[in-house]
Amino acid sequence: MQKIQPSPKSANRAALVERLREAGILAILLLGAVVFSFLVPSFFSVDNAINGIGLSAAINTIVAIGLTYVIITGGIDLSVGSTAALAAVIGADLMQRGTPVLLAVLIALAVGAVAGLVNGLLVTRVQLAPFIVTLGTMTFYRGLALSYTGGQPILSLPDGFKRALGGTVLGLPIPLVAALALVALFTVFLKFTRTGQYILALGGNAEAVRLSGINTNRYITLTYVISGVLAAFAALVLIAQLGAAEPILGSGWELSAIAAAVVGGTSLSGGKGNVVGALLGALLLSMLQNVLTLMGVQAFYQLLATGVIIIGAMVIDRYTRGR
Amino acid sequence: MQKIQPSPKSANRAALVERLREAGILAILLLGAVVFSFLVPSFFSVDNAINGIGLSAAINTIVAIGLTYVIITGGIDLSVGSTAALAAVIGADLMQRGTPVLLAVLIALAVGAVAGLVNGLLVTRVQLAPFIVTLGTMTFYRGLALSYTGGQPILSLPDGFKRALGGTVLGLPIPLVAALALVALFTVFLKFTRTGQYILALGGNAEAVRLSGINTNRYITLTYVISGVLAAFAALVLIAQLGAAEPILGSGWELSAIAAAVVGGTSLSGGKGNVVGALLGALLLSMLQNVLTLMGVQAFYQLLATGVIIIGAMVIDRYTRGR
Amino acid sequence: QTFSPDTEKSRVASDQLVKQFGAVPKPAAGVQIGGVMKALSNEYWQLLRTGYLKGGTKYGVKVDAQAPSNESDQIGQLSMMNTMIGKGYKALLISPQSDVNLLPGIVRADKTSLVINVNDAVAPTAQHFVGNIQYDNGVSVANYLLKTFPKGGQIAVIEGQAGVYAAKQRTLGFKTTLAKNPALKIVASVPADWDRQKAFSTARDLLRRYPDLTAFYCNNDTMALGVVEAVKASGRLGKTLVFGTDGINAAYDSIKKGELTGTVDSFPVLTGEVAVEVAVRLLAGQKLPKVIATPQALVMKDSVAKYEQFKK
Amino acid sequence: MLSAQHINKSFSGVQVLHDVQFSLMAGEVHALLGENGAGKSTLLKTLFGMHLPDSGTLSVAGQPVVLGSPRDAQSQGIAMIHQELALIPELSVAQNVLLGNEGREVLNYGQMQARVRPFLEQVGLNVHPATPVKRLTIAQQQMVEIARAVARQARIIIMDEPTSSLTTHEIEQLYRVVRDLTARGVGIIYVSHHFDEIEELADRVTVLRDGRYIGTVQQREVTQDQLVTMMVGRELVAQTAPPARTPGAVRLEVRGLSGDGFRDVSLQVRAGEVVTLAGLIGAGRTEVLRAIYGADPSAGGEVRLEGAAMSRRTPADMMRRGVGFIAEDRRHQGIVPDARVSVNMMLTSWAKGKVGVGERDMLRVAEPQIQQLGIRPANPNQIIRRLSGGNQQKVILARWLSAGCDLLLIDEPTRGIDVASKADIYALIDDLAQAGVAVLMVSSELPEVLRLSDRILVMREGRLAGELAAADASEERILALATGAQTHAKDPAVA
Ligand SMILES: Nc1ncnc2c1ncn2[C@@H]1O[C@H](COP(=O)(O)OP(=O)(O)OP(=O)(O)O)[C@@H](O)[C@H]1O
Ligand SMILES: Nc1ncnc2c1ncn2[C@@H]1O[C@H](COP(=O)(O)OP(=O)(O)OP(=O)(O)O)[C@@H](O)[C@H]1O
Ligand SMILES: [Mg+2]
Ligand SMILES: [Mg+2]
Repeated sequence: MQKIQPSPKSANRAALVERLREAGILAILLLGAVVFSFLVPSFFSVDNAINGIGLSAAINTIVAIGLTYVIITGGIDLSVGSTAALAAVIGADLMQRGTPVLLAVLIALAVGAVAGLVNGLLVTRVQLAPFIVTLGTMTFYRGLALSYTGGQPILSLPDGFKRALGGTVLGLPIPLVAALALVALFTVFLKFTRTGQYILALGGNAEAVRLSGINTNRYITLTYVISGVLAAFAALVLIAQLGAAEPILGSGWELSAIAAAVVGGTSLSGGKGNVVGALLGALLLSMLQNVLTLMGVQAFYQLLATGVIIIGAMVIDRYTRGR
Repeated sequence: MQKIQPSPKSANRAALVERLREAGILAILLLGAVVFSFLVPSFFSVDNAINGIGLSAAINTIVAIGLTYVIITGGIDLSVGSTAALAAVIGADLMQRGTPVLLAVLIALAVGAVAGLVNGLLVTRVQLAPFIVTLGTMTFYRGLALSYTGGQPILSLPDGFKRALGGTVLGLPIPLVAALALVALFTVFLKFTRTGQYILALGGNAEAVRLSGINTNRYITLTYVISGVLAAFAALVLIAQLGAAEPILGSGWELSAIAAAVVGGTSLSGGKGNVVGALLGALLLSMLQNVLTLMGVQAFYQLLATGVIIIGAMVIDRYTRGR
Repeated sequence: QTFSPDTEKSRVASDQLVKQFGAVPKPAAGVQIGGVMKALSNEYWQLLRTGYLKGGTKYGVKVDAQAPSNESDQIGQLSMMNTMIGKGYKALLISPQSDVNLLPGIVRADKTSLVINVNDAVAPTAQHFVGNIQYDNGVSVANYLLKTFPKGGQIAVIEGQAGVYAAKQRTLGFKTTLAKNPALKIVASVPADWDRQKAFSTARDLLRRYPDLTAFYCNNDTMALGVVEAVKASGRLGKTLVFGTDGINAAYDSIKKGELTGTVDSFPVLTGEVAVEVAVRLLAGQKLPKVIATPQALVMKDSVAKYEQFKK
Repeated sequence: MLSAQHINKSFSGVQVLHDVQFSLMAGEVHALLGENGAGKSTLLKTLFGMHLPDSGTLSVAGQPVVLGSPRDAQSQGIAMIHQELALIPELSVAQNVLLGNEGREVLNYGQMQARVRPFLEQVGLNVHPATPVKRLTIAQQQMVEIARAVARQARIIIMDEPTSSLTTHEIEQLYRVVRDLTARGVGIIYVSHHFDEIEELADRVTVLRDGRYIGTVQQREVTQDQLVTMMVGRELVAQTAPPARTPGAVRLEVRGLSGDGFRDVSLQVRAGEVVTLAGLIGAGRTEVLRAIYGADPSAGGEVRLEGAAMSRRTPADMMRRGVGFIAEDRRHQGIVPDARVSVNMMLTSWAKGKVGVGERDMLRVAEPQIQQLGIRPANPNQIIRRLSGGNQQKVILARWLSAGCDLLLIDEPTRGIDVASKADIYALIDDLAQAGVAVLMVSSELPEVLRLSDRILVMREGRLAGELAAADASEERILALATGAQTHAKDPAVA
């Protein structure tokens, strides 16, 4: 009997294989980096890695963390971009009117939380499909953001705010540091808290979790709130850099963030996903954009190259993982 | 014991309940139409029904049929808009160069089929996630379409072609007739052929279908081919209306078509879906747009209203179905 | 064979209208004019709408302007136009999302209402076009650079969405003109899809690769303002010049602050007024040239005050 | 007609089958016996082309074959009834029975239903062929699976625990079907943990233990005890009735509960008492249990826990009040398939704050449970989907045992569990009752009902038909109440 039991060693091996998924993309990232370093002169530099790729990946990473949570439960959140815009214009407007920066930031995050809560309640209480709910709120929140400002951008943000979220710490841009910190935080939260475990289990089989006496609705709603708050935070980081908040900000974020999450190994059918993967996915997509810009590739060919590289990376990933 | 077995009567009743889903949206549509006819003077007219609602619903319906098939198997096709553009510019270019209209149309449809085939093979053979595959090809096909024409529109299409697909038959615009015919065709195909049944079964339990000795890959691939061909056909219908083809055509189609399918009762987790629902969903969305324009609602408030009405319709639908 | 306002022979500058065709005739009572806008999500289109309403008051007609809720809903815009045709406007001022998406609407409207294409995509079958000459947008910035940097320099272009008429023409005008001095080298020309965030990160990448970049030319102001932030973040404010296009309010503010170098203002409010004027003239039976070119000007810090009066 | 020699199979380095052999003759029923996780399903899956063996040979009708997919197996005339149901819920009974076997491209539903009817009759399934499968009970679905295998006209039918969710009546039907088939020369491989079925049907029996071939014997020549010894490597002493217990205060009281599929059910369960809901398939027992737990809404009536009324119940409320629930459909309502054994075991404990989520915390709780229940492989990090069915069931039991509860609702506690483990689980339930836990369970296995219950409530057509105390109960009396027949006039359907 002993002999057919997988030893703890082989269990660890299984865990290792799971981790290979991340490793695969990491490998692709590194491989890409090496190839591009030869192809593109200015690509290989600490500055480009941090301020070129890292910084532009930061926003997408932050949004993708939230989407990873939502997707793990088997849901989807299309409204992140609109939520971001709404939080951004409200926060910026308050700052412009002289509200203390910290308070305005907190209110903007609260706006994100409420937007997420509405999504979550419609999904869990009214039991509508997440796609439809967030398609509806995507439109609705955008409409709110546009009517709030009358379609105008809000231009003058306090310098304190811009420095706080747009500056650097230890030579690293704050958005990047924030993204990395959030990745760490939400990785730990997913893997080492009860709530995180429920979120993962939910995606695997919500009914089983419910029958285990767990209030699944609460945890599902929570993921939408997280997604909303992170979208709002990403918006704040962005407007601190751009120095302006416009109500059309964030359009298309949902697609980039879903792409980052999925490239990073989160399964759209739920139950599986990891936050580090979302970071790697976002980095891969940013690196791609960065290289194409540095190489000065023409508009049409950028599209061709983007398509080929996304699929190519996934194919490589697929085969390095074996099976 | 006899008494507690579901009787044939209750089986029919079950089928009826299933149909209520469609009926629910139909009811919402009709209710909306009646209300709007009173509210908005110019709403209730044949001209408005055909030109204001019909055309945009027709194109969306055709695309949504294909997406319904793909979604039923648990997949997704984001590349429909780009596929449409590619097929449109190639077809239009051929016609402009004097290729016989019928041949050019067939080639355009073949382009759609090949685009779908590539998606299907990447999903089934390489086993990549449909979302990523079609996100990649969405970008790639768009790049192809743009580089094919150098970004220029193709303006002069043969009159024969414009009349054939853009004209009217028995007073009804051909796009609308084509959409209705396709809805009928693909409803029958899904419900009354072996292939259609396998496609439905696949979404319900792919493993069980495989265990029944059925080549599941073939049927999954087929749905992407169908989606590609229908996108190409929708593109042809559109360019016949417009009298011109341009490579940026079709952007955003995926979202409207997914929305139509989902509003019509297709479940994004697969296994459930019907083509008539896609039609009703497309009509509902078009009617909404039309009414808001007729009422002169401004863009920002249109967004608000659209969001509220989409969710509202789904909530009504949810509660009329009971449970 | 394609109609392009930029090269069209039958053309008149809008400030010549009164001189050539006399005062604006009084419209019949109750005439309504409809506007089918491209979208309202960019300030440019809102200003154009303001112009329509102003023109309506000025010339005594009622103007309704509507916009689809996003910039790439081409069939939606067509349905919107169809819907508005059904409502019986005497003239429709259309700003198509693409060159071709409103063509059937133009055919349908032919029987009932007059159609005027107002900026920036060009419907080849439109009878009249009111708007600025996109090609010249690029030319004026290029001329400024030719004059200011005769010894040459490195220039980057931030393009609008690939395949869009305005983006193509502006870039073309810029590049063609700049080619007069080969020492002014275009080192990069990449799209940022009219998007501030994309323009920002693209510009950062470019500044890293070309730290001594002389100037950015951007296809619109939204992107230019994103580029300005990138230039600031790289500490090159004042060293790398940034030019935008459109002349939105935010661009003026930025110019006044000394951040944005300049914008090619195409005076959207004025354009809107002119479009209404043209409609009123045509409805009164006047024969006008096919293209009514609206003014444009490169606005820079020294000339802001002069042009700001048109912003009201 | 089918033979397998020297079959070896391992999964990610763990060998599951060691040099196993098996053969099947035309017209025979060959039973495959072994404990949970012994490798029965794995062997059958290699015979059906779902797994390629690492080494070994297969031959059909004397010809060596390589079965690379279920398609290959089907073309060799092999059909299989899977341990986990493999039906398409959205399709009708007729469509499921004929799936992959429709014949023409264009479907004619009338004709399909007509084609299917004889098979449904043959298995005694009295539902309309147009009924969607998702609306059938598990037992009915199981009969659909059987009808499907029969409809395949296969020469070899593999049945992996076909009776694990059937009641006596359907099992009788199945016997009849099997005899029909063997009379026509079909060979049947039969896996079951029930010795009475093996005794009734099997010609030969092959026993596996720990993935090794132990031997093949003529069924008639061995006793049940000998088979058990072959299976578990030691002798088991069977017990047939519960130990004497003295129930305490009323813990659960249900008054006039009604809902979908049942009406006006009243019952009580006391601390330290095991009460069973018995009855035929579709009698509404599952529904009652789910309604008590708040898993489904109920239409009327009252549920009280230790005297306190629980109106608007949810599973979370009930769990917090010390109620546990183990659902009937393990795959869809029990396990989180892609999660590890430890996570599956901890779900409820976490909610009660009994364990942290650290690896060490989990091991501290999981390891003793794995030991106590004999879960194999004894690896808390294994993905539960890869466990044998019986072992999955034990993990779910462990979920509630580690969390602790005062009232446990169990639907079919030993579905798919082997004799040895069954005895363990019975002992466990005894221990729970001894410790004062109230147990309300649903079971379709009459020996199990008699072995465990202090009281038996029999349901018929959604209503309580009667109550039997342990001392008065017998299989006949339970059946009589369940079918509504007079005590001695035998119901022809049951005979
Ligand atoms: N895909 C797999 N990956 C890893 N291990 C597996 C896999 N499938 C089965 N096993 C292991 O192989 C062993 C045999 O499993 P199998 O399902 O054949 O048992 P069984 O005899 O059918 O048990 P039961 O009576 O519970 O159904 C078990 O230890 C199981 O965990
Ligand atoms: N989805 C459904 N819709 C309508 N009736 C249903 C549905 N599911 C089950 N039923 C009916 O409810 C009654 C009771 O069902 P159920 O089979 O679950 O009871 P049970 O006694 O627990 O049987 P089992 O032994 O299979 O667990 C049956 O008449 C069944 O046909
Ligand atoms: Mg088994
Ligand atoms: Mg039951």
